Amino acid sequence: MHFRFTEQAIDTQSARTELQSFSAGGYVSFEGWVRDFNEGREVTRLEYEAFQELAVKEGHGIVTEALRRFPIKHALCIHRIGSLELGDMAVWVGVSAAHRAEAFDACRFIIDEVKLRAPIWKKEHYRSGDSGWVNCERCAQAAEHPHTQHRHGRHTAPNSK
Amino acid sequence: MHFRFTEQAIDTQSARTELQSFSAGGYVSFEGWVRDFNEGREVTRLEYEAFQELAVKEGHGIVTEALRRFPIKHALCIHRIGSLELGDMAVWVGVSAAHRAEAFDACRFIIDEVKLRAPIWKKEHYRSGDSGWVNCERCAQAAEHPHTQHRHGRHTAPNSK
Amino acid sequence: MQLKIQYYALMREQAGRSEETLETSAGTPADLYDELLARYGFTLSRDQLRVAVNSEFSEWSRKLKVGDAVVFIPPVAGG
Amino acid sequence: MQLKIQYYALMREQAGRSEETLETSAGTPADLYDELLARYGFTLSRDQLRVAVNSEFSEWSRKLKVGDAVVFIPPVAGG
Repeated sequence: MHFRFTEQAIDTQSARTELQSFSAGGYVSFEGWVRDFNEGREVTRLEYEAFQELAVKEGHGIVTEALRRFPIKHALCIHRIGSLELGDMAVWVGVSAAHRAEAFDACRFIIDEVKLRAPIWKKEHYRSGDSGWVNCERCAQAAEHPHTQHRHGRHTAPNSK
Repeated sequence: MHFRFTEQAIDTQSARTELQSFSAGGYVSFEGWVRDFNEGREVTRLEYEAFQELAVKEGHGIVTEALRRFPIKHALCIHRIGSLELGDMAVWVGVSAAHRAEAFDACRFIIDEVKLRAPIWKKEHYRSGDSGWVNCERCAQAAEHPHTQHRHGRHTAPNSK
Repeated sequence: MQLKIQYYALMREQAGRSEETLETSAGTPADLYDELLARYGFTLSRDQLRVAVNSEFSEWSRKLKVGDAVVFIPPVAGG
Repeated sequence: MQLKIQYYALMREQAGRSEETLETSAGTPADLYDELLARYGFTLSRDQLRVAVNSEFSEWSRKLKVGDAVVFIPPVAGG
């Protein structure tokens, strides 16, 4: 599978070796880090939870789609679940390709789609003592920018299998 | 300086720690790897050489420009020089930012500009036994695609200092 | 008809459980959500959710069968 | 006038040296390149190069001064 979960810190150096190829001239990776501030509130830690069976299927489908759409060599996404502290890595995406432009495009495509489509949730714990589930980036954007169309994922059954 | 050279393997894990920040939610890195094939020829190894004093100044200027143009937290570029084997990392760029879009954009900007502007050269050694200096990507593109405009760097003095 | 339901995130907390096996007369995921909404007081409306049946995304109008595993999917926030 | 010249990459190989201190009457980098082109048979024409004086990119028409360090910069290929 091109997508997996871990309950430990993501070992990016080991994951990177899965993407090596003598025909790859460029490698792009993305890491999502737990940030101390979100939507105007001070965050102290996060909890990630996933519907793992479907999320792995969906994540694998996203990376497979990237491998079909972009001329890249290898791609992989690893998502952490459980309790995370500030600065911890929540998600990692790595892509190798003959040329760098495609590696950038594919890496960005994968993280954008994973955030949009994979059934993963996070609960933010705030300095003020309360907590809340981050319902989705686009809902939040829509709330901040009422003229932006409100979308959070695809509400119809996808035709991927 | 936001740009440096090394004659050893680039230590990306150590470099990455220079970019950490609790206010950064996204981190994008690029690695350039020595590829076994370039412009139709089988490559066996590379030698990199730089006009270091000017390249560090130019590279630092590029990263500083990225820090000004994009809302990012930290950015750094490390280039290796000397003899490299297939699969070795020739260059690394890392960028941390509050949001991922800017990290991607800035990382791409930096590597594009470094390749275009920094006085660094590489000599390819081919399986056939001969070797050649890769004069510049855009010259090569222009030769392959004669209708593309031929540009290789800025021929006038830049107004940066 | 017996169905298996799993709850995640906000809905897990609101239902007070991760999963349950339920005897229901609901014929579709839409009917089932209406029934559970009344029971648990979920704060998310159906148009904010997606639904999966047997670990595949599904239409809300799909006809449920005995033993189906249903998961309601709140707006996601991975990464 | 004495100038210091450094050579890199292809030009280093063609000149057979990394640097030299030269007595020349060339008043600009352009004149200097013409002089060295004739001496070393460089294959790159001036319009394929940039020039740096004292580790700053320079115009080809800059007036050179005693002790200036000149570097001709072939098309780059970093990364």
